[in-house]
Amino acid sequence: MITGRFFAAGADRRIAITILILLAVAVIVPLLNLAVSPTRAFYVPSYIVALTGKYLCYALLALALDLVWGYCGILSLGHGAFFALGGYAMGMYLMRQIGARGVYGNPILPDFMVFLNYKELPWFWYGFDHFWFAGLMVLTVPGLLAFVFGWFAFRSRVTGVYLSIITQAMTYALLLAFFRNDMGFGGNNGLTDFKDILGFNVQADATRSALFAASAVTLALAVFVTWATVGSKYGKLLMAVRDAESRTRFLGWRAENVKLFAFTVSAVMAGIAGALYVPQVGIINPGEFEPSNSIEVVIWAAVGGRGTIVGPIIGALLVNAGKSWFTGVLPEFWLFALGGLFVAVTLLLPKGIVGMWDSWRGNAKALRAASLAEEAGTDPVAPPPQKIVRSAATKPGDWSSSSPEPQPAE
Amino acid sequence: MRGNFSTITKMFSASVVAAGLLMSAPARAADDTIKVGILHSLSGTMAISETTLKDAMLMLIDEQNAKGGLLGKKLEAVVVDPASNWPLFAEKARELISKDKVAAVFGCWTSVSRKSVLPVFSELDNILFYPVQYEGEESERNVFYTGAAPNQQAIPAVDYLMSEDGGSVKRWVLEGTDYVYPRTTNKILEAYLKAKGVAAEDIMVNYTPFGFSDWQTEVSAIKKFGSAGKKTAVVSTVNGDANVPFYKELGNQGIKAEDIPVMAFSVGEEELAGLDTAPLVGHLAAWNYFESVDTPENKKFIADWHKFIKNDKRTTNDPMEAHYIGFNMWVKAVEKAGTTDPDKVIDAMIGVSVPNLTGGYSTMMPNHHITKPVLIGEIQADGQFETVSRTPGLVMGDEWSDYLPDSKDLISDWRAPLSCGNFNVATGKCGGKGTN
Amino acid sequence: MNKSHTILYLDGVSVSFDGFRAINNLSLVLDKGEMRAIIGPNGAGKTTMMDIVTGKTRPDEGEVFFDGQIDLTRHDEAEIAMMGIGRKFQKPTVFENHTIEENLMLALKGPRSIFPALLHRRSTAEARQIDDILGIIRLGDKRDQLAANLSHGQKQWLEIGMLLAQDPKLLLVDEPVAGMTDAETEETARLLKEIARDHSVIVVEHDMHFVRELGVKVTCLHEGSVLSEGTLDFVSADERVVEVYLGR
Amino acid sequence: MNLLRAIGLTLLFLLATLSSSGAGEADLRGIIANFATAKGFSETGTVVHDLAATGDPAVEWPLAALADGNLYIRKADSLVFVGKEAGDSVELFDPLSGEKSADAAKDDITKIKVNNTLRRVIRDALGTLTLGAKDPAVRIAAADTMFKTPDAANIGPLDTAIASESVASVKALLEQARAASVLVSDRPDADKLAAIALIGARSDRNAVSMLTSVEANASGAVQEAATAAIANINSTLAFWDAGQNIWYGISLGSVLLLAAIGLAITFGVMGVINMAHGEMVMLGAYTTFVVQQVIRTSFPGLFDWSLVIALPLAFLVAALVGLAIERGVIRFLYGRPLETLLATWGVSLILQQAVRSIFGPTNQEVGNPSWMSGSFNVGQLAITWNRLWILVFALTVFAVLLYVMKRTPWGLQMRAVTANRRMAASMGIRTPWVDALTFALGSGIAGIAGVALSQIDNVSPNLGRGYIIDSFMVVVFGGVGNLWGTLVGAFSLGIVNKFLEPYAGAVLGKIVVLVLIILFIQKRPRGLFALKGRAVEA
Repeated sequence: MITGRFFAAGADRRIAITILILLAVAVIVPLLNLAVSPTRAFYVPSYIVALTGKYLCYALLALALDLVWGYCGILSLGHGAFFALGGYAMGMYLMRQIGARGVYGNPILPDFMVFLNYKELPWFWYGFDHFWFAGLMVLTVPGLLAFVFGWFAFRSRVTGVYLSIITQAMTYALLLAFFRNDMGFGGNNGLTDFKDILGFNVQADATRSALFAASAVTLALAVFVTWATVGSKYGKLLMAVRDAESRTRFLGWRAENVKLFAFTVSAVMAGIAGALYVPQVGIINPGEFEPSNSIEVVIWAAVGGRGTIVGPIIGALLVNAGKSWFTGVLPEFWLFALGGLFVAVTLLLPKGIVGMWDSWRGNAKALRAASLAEEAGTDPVAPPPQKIVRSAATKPGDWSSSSPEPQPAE
Repeated sequence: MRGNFSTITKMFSASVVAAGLLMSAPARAADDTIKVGILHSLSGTMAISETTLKDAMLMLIDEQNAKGGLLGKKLEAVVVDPASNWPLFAEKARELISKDKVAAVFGCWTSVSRKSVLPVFSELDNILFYPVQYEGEESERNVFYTGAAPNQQAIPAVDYLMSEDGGSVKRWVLEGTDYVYPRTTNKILEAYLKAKGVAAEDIMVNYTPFGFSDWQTEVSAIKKFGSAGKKTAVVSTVNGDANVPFYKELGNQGIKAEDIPVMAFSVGEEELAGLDTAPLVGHLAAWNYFESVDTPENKKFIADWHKFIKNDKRTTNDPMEAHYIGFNMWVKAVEKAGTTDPDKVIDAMIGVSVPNLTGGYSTMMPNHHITKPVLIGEIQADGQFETVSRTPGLVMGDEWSDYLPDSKDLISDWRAPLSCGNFNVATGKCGGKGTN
Repeated sequence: MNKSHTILYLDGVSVSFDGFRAINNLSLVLDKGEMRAIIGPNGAGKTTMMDIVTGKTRPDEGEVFFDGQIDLTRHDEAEIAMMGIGRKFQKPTVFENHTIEENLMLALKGPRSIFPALLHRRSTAEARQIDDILGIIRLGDKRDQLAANLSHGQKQWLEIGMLLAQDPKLLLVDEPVAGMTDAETEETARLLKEIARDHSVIVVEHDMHFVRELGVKVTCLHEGSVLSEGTLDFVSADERVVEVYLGR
Repeated sequence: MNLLRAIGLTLLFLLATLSSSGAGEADLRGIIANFATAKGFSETGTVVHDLAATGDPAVEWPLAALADGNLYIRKADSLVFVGKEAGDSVELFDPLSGEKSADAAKDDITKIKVNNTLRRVIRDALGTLTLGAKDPAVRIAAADTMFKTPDAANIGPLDTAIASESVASVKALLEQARAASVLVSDRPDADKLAAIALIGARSDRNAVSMLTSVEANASGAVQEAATAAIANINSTLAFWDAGQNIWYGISLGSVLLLAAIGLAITFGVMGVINMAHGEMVMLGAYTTFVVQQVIRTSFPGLFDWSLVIALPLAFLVAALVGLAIERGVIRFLYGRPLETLLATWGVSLILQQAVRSIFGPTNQEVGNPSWMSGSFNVGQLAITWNRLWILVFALTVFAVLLYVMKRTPWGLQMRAVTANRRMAASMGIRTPWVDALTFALGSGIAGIAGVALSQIDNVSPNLGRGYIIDSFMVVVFGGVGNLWGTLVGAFSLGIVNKFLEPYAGAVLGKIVVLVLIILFIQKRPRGLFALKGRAVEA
């Protein structure tokens, strides 16, 4: 069965290794943090646990985006919205857990509602005092939004740039909406000052380690699910829609449903990432809806290698580690570095680190894909004259001569 | 070509590895210096305000080192960039405290950044100095609020407008950016105005989004509201970037300060530097400091600043003074405690009194807020403020507003034995209002 | 007219884009089991006609019926494809990042919803079908190669193979031999004739040699309507056709 | 305060009726000297009144100087001077004779402080004093002031002024000012009713303001007349309000058009998603800033021309940067629109941070030239000059661009390359060159948009960020590749936004507009003015 395939297939060894590493990390890092004395060399300080836990959530988000972008060609510039919605659902649960320990000591209303003179809890806050309900919302709210949004967009065949821009409009509209204090989500300040999750203090090292482990395990699970999805016939179909959407239609497939399923699954994954993220960073606010955040997620996936499973994870970890390092060491220059990375990756590493690694190592499959591209000429500076220039910027980096994205805007 | 790509990949991977190594390299624990964290955004939307504060802190630290440092050690500034990203504020705060082992952190701007780092400071038990005016409704053991609470800015400002000198204003527009500070401030002001006998129909409240730039409709609504035959004023809690287009529109639509004055709480010298102030002469701002204040301390501060920043045109502003006060208080408290251990310093802070730049002393109160004079200034053609009113004495920051129903019974006192940020005088218990 | 014996029935169909009439009162009837060649100069409306039949474009007016009773104007591409109309594009369109076998697997007749696709395991029957088609299109030895690496002609064949895998009642084949060598053209003609034995086929082609080789009834379109219809000899003798092709 | 004004105005009345006998210069000096001893605003106010009461036109200058904050006291001898700042020192002039005295260091003199209330008092006092001024504009201002601050004591001077007024429009204003004063006097009701009729004819906000206070204080027939007049004016104003919303919408639309029009070229015509477009706008704005800096320091007389000078420079700067981006980055990415998005996003970060490093993160001051300041009225519609010029400018840019695209060889080549690149290349068009120039053109236009936007928005490194999403919405809504679509898109989004704003508020209004765009794209996936047909769908 699927698991049999999992262990048997040599080409998928990378996935197996990734999952094993993630599971191992989920066990070892908390151990090194909790059981090793801080003076020992192997001790992992708590802030590293919190930091890497955060990165793992970003990695999950990047993986979610990659499912739709890398495998289905839908460049969503609004995935941050799903992430944030999942985060808000978790944040609302955490807010309710504060109970009477808020500064005003109101057992029902969160602090921000008290000083904004709310008399009672808005209806959409009901139920969030139960973890299971919040967990359900983490899945359903982003999923439902993606489903409704995707249902409209894909059915009307909004593709390519148009889709990217309306996803951006979606997250921008949500940003503005959540900024409004009248919405009852804490406005600009968002939700913060969390105390407990499932009865454990969110500040405690043990809870942090547990959250870290949960993130790692969830990511491992997501890797497995993505791998299984992508490897199935549906996965082939997904890529077929990416490469030649009209062909799939004339074969009788409903391309809109194919996309919608991937989009919804991806949104749910992003929502889970957000839900894991919030207790680890201790705040969720509308800033997460910022369109620039969503664009940054795209670059994580691009750096690591889109259309691969391991790539987005590597990309998210590397870029964020770089960001942490740069903002500490060279704060004035970190935007130059990030901007330069965007440009360099799109120009020089269109397949990302993993894709580059593959062609470097002469991975058989990648070589086959590249052979045609090489025929077309490998010099990125001078596009071959015999091809239409616009589509001829094909470089060794491309998978093939056909553009993996939907058609250009013209 | 292929070769080239491999080289690039190699270089890339090499740099990634190098970056990783640098990251993981343990911070060299230098025992001969005391580290001070500076947590201000140097990029992103907040950089416009916060970069100046970072420079001001560097200057203060330089000066202290020139005076021989602190406890016989040199001070060392650790600057990080939280990039106007709130979760990054928390991450950077954690990094400053855990990795760099700073003795105290000066930073944040806007409540959300402060709220996002609060848990970090209380968990890791360190000190944050927050230099910006804010909405109050908070008092944390690990935070010292050197900016103004609403009663140190908003209420005296409204008092001035109601006075004869201020034009005996009868009708009020509360115009703000839609976030917590304006919301809370306006709630407090509404309650305050109503308590002073202003009718509900004489108050108009309006909110706009961050970075709002098309003010035509709002300004004409103000004009309309102001034509009811009563003296009208605007109390503006409009934030940052949105101010320039707001004032430009006011000027162009011919709203003169003599007719409808605008009293702002977030417009300082720095914001005015981006504006031609000639059409705005007479509009007001309430702060605890103006660059134009004529005292020897201020003159020296400005001269030092210009020298440090190597630009005579750079202005000083209220949050800079707040850092000036906060930093000097911290220095004094450390000297008093004889250690930089945050626990001891927090206790030593209360009661510390240092000169402010407006010719008096500011004292740290038990509620972790400070005493300050409140100045009302009118915008001048040269981009400065002219002080037109000044509270007779110092005003003590009131963290829990008396004009909000849920906080009027609360007080904060961080001295032993009370040691509580939200003590309820009605119930005699620490921990807020209790049941609703 | 009785539609019951027809596989495709177009009557009075018109469609215009921004004032330009791409199809103008077109009527065309194809009997069950028939193979028809359609010729016509560029812009005659050949591709638009296919778009209408496959549901990509809605006609402004006119009737389009499939299999005698199904009104095609009420269905979209996927539904029409499921009813049994397969279409090969002018430019060969295959899934370049999939192997030839995977291309065929996606085309094989079967349920077209998401969840079966997610849980799908290949059955022996399917494997046999794929083998058969690979034999017909002569790509058996390349089954594990990526479609991107096929030559132009091989891609055309693969696409035809994908149509076969769909097991349609009617095949619409747009310029199947464009860019092929003579040998490949011949081979393709043979392949199509073989297919026509148990399918209805419409072939759009410019290559007169190829059309002649097919030896079927020919319809010549011009400016969106039928100019002439009959055997190739009849049509090519038609003065109007000569005029249209050679220009005035 | 009111008491003060009453005293002052009574005095004014007295002097006006006594005609301008004029006090002796020594008396004036005596009063002016009181400024040195006055404490607080109210005492200074008294001195202002005393001064105005003399009715001597000579006091106009020192009073105006006081209002502008230019009246100083020399610490050494407590003498009062009109000052003019000249660098670190201040030039001092005698307040009455205007004779120049010795310069003084800033530390040696004290500025007499003024605040709004005092400025108002001075304005009122000057209003009466300047009723007989030669310049009609000054007389209009005086009449306006007196209308807004009616006082029974004003009736006398106004009567005199009306009798001698020769310009009809000024006369009408004076009569309205008189009517306003009549309403606050104890004249008989008949006079008041006539006054209400006169003021009612003004039908503007000031009239409403005036009549509302009458309504509150009067009774009987006067009150009824006031109520009726208010209702009447309000219905007129409601009509103008709708007009105003349309104007605001058009004005917002023109800003959107300016921001989006360059994008219509780079995105619409070339298919390049240029996320650095906003930064091109920012570069244009910063160019304006630099031009103004140079003008301020070297050629102050040219300030009113600064924008005109900045326009070509901004175009050049942005176009060159655009050219560099195209040659350096974008040309490798043609046909991969989503990757241009990422790369240009990176470029935008770099440009932003570069500007931040060079100019600092704070706002820079870009001044409005005099012809871009202030407003004028069309009926009850206040139209600000800067908005009007921006509208004119946006339409001009649009027209020029349309001309370039449709009527010049370059435009022809551009369209040819877009339509069929291979064919264009084989006909001898140097397609890479056309690409580069087209992108430079789009960027250059963004640059000149920056010149215009510097007049109404912040000039900061974040300037571009605020416009990028809106610009994309406009282009996508209007239909990519269609300049007219961009025009219609910009204005319709502007107007819809401004009509929603008064009801929904600015935030909700914007959200609604965004949701409408999302829904609209579902309905017409290729925008308002999309090309239909096979070619575009292939």
